Amino acid sequence: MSKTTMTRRGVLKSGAVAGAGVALPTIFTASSAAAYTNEPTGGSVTLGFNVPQTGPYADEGADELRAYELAVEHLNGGGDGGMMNTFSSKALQGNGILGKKVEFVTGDTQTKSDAARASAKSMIEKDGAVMITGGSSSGVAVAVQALCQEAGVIFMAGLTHSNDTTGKDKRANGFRHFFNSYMSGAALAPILANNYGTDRKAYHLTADYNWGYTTEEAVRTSTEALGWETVAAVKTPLTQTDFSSYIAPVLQSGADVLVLNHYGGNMVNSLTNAVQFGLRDKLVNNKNFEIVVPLYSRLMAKGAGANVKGIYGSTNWHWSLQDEGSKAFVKSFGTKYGFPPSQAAHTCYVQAMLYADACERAGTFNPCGVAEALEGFEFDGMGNGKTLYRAEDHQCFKDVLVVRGKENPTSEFDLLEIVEVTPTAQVTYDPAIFGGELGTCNPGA
Amino acid sequence: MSILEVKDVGKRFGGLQALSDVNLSVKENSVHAIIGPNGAGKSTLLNCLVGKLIPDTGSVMFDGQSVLGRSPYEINQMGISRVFQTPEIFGELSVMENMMIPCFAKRDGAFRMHAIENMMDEKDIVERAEHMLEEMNMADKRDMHAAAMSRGDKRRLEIGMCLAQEPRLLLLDEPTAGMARADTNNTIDLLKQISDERDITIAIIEHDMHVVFSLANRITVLAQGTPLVEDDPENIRGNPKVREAYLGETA
Amino acid sequence: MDAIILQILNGLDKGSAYALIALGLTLIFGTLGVVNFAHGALFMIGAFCAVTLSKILNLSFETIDPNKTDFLGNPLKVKTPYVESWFGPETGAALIDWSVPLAILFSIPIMLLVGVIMERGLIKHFYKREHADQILVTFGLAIVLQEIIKYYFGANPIPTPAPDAFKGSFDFGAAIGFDPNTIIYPYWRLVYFMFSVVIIGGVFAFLQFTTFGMVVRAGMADRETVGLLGIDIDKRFTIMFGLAAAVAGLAGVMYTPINSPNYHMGMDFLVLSFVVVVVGGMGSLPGAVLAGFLLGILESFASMREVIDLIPGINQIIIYLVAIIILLTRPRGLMGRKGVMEE
Amino acid sequence: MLGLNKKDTSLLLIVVVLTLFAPFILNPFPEGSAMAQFNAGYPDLMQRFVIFGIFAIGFNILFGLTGYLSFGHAAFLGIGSYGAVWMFKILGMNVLPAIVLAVIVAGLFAVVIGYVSLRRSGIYFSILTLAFAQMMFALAYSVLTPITGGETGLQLTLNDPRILGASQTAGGNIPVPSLFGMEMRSSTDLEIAGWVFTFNVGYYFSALIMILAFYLSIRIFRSPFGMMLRAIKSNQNRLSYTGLNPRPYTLAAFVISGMYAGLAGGLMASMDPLAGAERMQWTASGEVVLMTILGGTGTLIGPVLGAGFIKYFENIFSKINDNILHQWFAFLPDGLEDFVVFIIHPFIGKGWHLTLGILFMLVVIFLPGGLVEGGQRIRKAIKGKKADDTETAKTEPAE
Repeated sequence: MSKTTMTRRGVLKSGAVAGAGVALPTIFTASSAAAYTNEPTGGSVTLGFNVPQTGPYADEGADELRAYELAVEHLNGGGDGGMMNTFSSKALQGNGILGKKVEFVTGDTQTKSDAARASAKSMIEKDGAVMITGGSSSGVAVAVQALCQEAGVIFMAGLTHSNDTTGKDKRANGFRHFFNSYMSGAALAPILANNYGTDRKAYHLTADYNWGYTTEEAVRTSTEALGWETVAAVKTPLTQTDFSSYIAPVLQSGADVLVLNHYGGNMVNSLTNAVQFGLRDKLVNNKNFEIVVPLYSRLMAKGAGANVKGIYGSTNWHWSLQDEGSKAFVKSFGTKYGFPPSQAAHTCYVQAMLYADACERAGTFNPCGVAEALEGFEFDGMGNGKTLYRAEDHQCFKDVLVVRGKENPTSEFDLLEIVEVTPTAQVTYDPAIFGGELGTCNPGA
Repeated sequence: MSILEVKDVGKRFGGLQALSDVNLSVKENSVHAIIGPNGAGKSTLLNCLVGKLIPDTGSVMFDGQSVLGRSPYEINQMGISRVFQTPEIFGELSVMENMMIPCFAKRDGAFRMHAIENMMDEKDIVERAEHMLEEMNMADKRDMHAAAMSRGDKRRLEIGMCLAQEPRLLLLDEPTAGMARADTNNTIDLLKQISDERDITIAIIEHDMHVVFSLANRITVLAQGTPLVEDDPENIRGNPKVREAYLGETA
Repeated sequence: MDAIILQILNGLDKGSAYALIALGLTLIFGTLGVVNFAHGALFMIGAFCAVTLSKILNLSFETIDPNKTDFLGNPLKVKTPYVESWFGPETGAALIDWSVPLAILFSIPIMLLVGVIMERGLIKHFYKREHADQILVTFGLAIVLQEIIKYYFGANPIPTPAPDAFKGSFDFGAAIGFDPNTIIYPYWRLVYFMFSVVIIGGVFAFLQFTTFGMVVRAGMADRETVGLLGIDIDKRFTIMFGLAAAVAGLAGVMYTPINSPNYHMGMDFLVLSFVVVVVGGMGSLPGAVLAGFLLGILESFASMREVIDLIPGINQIIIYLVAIIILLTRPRGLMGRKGVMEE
Repeated sequence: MLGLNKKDTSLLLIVVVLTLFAPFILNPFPEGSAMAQFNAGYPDLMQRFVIFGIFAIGFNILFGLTGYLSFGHAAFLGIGSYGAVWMFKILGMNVLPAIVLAVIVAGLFAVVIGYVSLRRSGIYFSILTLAFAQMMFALAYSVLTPITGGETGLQLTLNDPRILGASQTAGGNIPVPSLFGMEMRSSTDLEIAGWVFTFNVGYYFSALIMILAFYLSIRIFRSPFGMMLRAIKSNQNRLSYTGLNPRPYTLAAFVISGMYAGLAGGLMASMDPLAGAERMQWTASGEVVLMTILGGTGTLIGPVLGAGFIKYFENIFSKINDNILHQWFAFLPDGLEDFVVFIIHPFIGKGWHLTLGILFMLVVIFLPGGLVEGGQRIRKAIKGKKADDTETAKTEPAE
C-alpha cells in the first residue's frame, strides 16, 4: 500500500485518459511518483478561489471572484491583458502558466474558519487545486494558510489585515499582498498629526477579537509616539449591532478623537452611530471632534453612506490611483463589469498574477520552487509602486494609501479620495517584532 | 390500623381557602371514598397526598412516615400509586412497554442506569409485565400503541400499571368520569376484584354515588374544604348534612 | 451621575426596539400559541420596505454630462431621479429626504399582507403541533426570507438615512442643568423612542378599549370558551398576526436610519428578542415591554468602560446571563401568568 | 448478533456496508465526466459525513428520545475540539488521548450545563441551552483568546511542547495527527477504468468510531434506559407517579449526547487540527437540529442520513454555478435554456441556503418523520401497488 499525503487528481486525470485506452479494466494504486501535491500533468492547471459567497462578506467575495476570473482570462491570453502589460516581470506570456491552460474552481468560505478549510480541502482533494487564494477576513486567512501549509500547496491570501497572518501565524507556504494593522498605524499617524495636531486625546472602540487587538495596538503606538494621548479603549462584541451605548460616553471622557477599530458590518454600524450622535459637530478641548477608521473598504464605506465624509482611514489600494498598473486594471475590470474594482478585487487579482509569474520564473508549480521565487521578489507596475515580497515573513511591502471620505462624490463609487501615498520605507518594520516562525516550505509529497 | 393519616391540613390559593382543618384516616385494606360537591377541595386534597402540592399547615403520614416535602416519585416509591381522572399512560409506547416501566420502578427504584442491556433480556421484568397484562385481560393488546386503545382499555392499563408496583395504597381520582355505564360497571367490577384479591388499600375520589356505594366501606364527605362527616356508607346515605351539602349544590 | 443618566437614556432607546419586537412576538404567542422564530425576519422585511421605497424614489434617468468623466474616462452619466423631474428639484429632493417616514405609510399595508399570508399559508397549520415544530418551521421560513432579501438586495448594508431635519443630537445635559456635551442624544433615536411609546400605547389601547381587542383578550385567556360563544376567533387571530407583523415591520422601518439595514439584521435580533420575551414572561404583553426596556438598560450599563474593566467580557454575555438567572429563579418571567409554558 | 434483534442487526450491517464502501458509493461518476461534479468521495467530505453523523446520532439520543430540544449542542462540539487541539499541543500528535480528553471535557461541561438547564423543560430548556452556548461562543471569541485562539482559532505551532512527540518534523513542519504512526491524512487511490476511489486513513478511523457510536446508540435505544427516555417524552407526569425520577434520566441522556458531540469535536480536530469558536455559535447548533429533523427524529438511521444530506448540500450543491447549468440545459433552444437557468439560478450555488431552508420547511410541514418517513412512505406505496397488482390487498394492521 503506497502512501500519499493528499490525493493527486492532476495525476489521475491524465491517468484516466490512459486507463480508458485499455480494453480491460486495469486496477492499480496511484504511485507516489509526483514530487508535490496535485502536480499538474495534463494540459491545464487548476487554481482554487476560496471566497465568501454567503454570509455578511458575500458582496466582497463576489468582487474577489470577478477579479480572479479576470486574472484567469488575462493569464490565458484573453482580454486586454490588464496588469500583465505594466508588470515589471515579463515572464508571463499569456499562454497560461508554464504553457498550461489555467482553470479554476471556487469555494465558499462563509467567513467561518471551519467552512473555509472545508472548501479549501475540497478544492485540494477533489478538484486538484495546486494553489488556494482569496478570503475576506484574517481568521479565515490564518486558518486556510495553516491548512495549505499542511497540505503542501501555496496560499495567496486575499483580504486579511491582521498582523498575525504574516506575524505570529505566518507559514512558509503562505503569502500576503495586503497590508496590515501595523502599516495602517504607521501610515495614518503622521497624517492625523498633520491635520489634527499632536495634542489630541483619543478614545478607541475596538472589535473584541484578534484583528481588533492588533489594530488598536498599532494605531495607539504610532499615534502616542507623535504625542497623542489615549484616554480609553473599550472592547465591543463582534455580534454588536447597535453601538450607541459605547459611543454615548465618548464625549464625557474628554476625548476629542474617536478611533473605530472595526471592520465590515461593525464598522458600518459604529461609524453610522457615531455620526448620528453628532460627534463631529462638537467642539472639545477647543478642537473639532474627529473620527478615524483605521481600515477602510470602499464596499463597506458604501454601507455607511454619507457618514464617511471627511473621515480618515487607510486602504490597500484605490481605483482612483493614477499609476499605469492601476489604470490598466481599472480599465479591464471596469470594461468587463461596468464598475470599478474594490481593494479586495485588486489584491486578489495581483495575487493570482504574482503566483503565475513566480511559477513561470521558477519553472515549476512545486510550492517550494514557487515560494523561493516569491521570497525577496521585487516588482513594480501592480498598482502600489515598487513592492517587495519579504523573504522573512512573506509580507508585501509597498506604498500604503491614506484616504478620506469624499465630501462631494460624483458617483456611487466615488466615495474615498486619496490624501497621501505613504512610502514603503515609512511602514516597514522588523519581521521579528510579531514572533511566530515561518517554518519550511511543504511540497506535500 | 390506619395506613394514611391526614391531620389538620390546610391549603390556601391566594384569597381562596381550598382546604382547612382536614382530618382523615384511611384504614388498611379498606375502600375509602372521598365525596363532595364540585369545588369541595377533593382534588386539592389528593394533590397534597401525592406530593404535587404541599399543604400550608398540618401533616400527612403514610404508614407512620411523613410524605410532606417529598417528590411525587418518592411518595410513589413509599407505596402510594395514583390513577388519574383521564388515563395517564405512555401513549407513544407499546402496551407491553407501558407495563414494563412500573416493573422496573418496582425492582430498581427511582433511577438506575442500564443503558446497554436489551430490555427484553430482563427476563423477570418481561415475565412480570406479561403476567400483569394477563391479569388485566390485555395480553392480546401486548404490541399495540397505547394511544390507539379505547378509553376503557387505557383505564384498565393504567390501573394495571399501578398494580404492577404492588402499592399499599391506590388512589383513584374519579376513575369513571365520562365513561359509559357499561364501562363504569366494568371498572367497578375490576376494582372490587382488586380489593378482594389483593392486600391493598383503596382511596377513591368520586362524584358518582352509584360507584361510591358499590365500592366503598368507608366514606368521607368534603364540603367547602372541610370534612363534613366520616362514616360507613349506610349512615352517610341517611345523613341530613350530606343531603344538604349536595342539595345546596344542585339547588 | 451624568454617565448613569446617559446610559439609562440609551438603554430606554435600545430597549424600545427590543420592546417593539417582543411585543409582536408576545401578541403572536399569546393569541395563537405559536412560537414564531420568523419574527425577526418580519422586522427585517419592514426595514427593507424602507429601502425599497427609497430605491423607488431614487429611480433615475441618465443624462450625459460631457464635461465630466467617469472612472473609465468616458463621459459621465448623471442620474436624475424621476421624482425630481416630476415635482421639481426641491419637492423631489424633499421626498427622497423623507423616504423613511414616508415608508411608514408604505409598509403598513405590505406588512399586514405579509402577516396575513404567513398566518393563513403556514402558521395556521401549526396551531396543533408541538412548540418544537413551530420553532423549526418558522426558523426555516426565517432562513428563506432572509435569503430572498439577500438575493435581491445583496449582502452589504444599505444606507437609508433619516431626513436632514433629524441630523445631529439634542443636548440633554444642557437642558437639565449639566455641563453641555455631557448628555447628548441623537434626534432620530429620540424620535424612535417616542415612536415606539406611541405604538406600544396604541396596541394596548386597541386591546383595551375596542370590542375587537376585548374579544382577542378573552381569546388569549380561554380560546375554547370564546369559540363556543359563536365568535369567529380564528379570523380575529389572523388579523392579530397581521398586526404583530405590522408592529415588527414599523420597528424595522424606523430602525433603518439607526443602523444601515442588511439581510441578517432579523437573525441578529431574534435570539435577543426571545430572551426579552422569556424574561418578561411568555404571553405577557406588559412583561415583554418592561423586559425590553429593562434589558436595554442593563445592556447599556454592561457596556460601560468601568463595568467592563471590572468584569471583562460582561458586555458579551449580559443578555444571556440575565436570561439564565431569570429562568432559573422565576421561570414565568417578570410578569408572566402562572402555568404558561411551565412544567 | 451482538445482542441485537434481527431488524437492528440488519440496520447495523447496512450502516457498516455503507460506511466501508463509501469511497465507491460516493464516487459513482467517472473522473473527468460532466457528472463528476457530484462525486463526494474525497477524504474531507467523507470524514465530515461520519463526524457529523456521530454528532447527530448523539443529539438524537437527547432530542429524539426525550424530546428536549437543545439549541446549544454545538458548544460541546467546540469544547471537544479545543480539548483535542490542546492535547496535540501539549502531549503529542496521537489522536487517541486527544479524543479521550475531548469526550471527557465535553462530558464535564455537559454535566454542569445539563444540571442547570434541565431544571426547565420545553422552550425554556431550549433558551437556557442556547444562552449557555452563546456565552461560551462570545467568550471564546474574545476574552478567552489566550486559551481558544479567538477569531483565528486554536492552532498548532512549531513551538508547542508536545511532550510525547516532536515539536517539529525533521523537515521543519508541524507534525500531523496520527494513530500510532498512521497519519490521518494519508490516502490511497484506486483506479478502475475511468473511476477513481480514494481510501483515507482518517476516514476509516472516523468511520469505525461512527459504527461503534451507532451500535452504542442502538443499544441505548433498545435498553431500559432508552425506554425510560421515550417514556419521558411521552408522559413525564406518569413517569413521576410511577416512582421514577425523570431528572437523572434526562441528565444522563444530556451528558451522553454531550459526550457524543465532544467525540465528534475531537475527531474533527484529529482530521484537521484547528478549533474555531464559530463551531459553537447557535447557528452551528441549529445545523445539527436541521440534520436530525431532516433525517428523522427519534429514528436510528435518520440523523446519519440528515447529516450526510446537509453536508452534501453544503459542499457539493453549493459549487454548481451558471456555467454548469448552461452545460446541462444546452439541449434546449437558446431562449428556453436561458429562461430555465434564470429560474434555477437563485436556488443553486451560493443560493444553497435558500434551497436548504425551503427543503427544511417542506420536511417539517409534510414529513414530520424526515427522510426516514419519506423512505417508508415510498416503500409502502410500492408495496401497496404490488399488493393491488396481485389483488391480494389486505388492510394494514394498525400500528
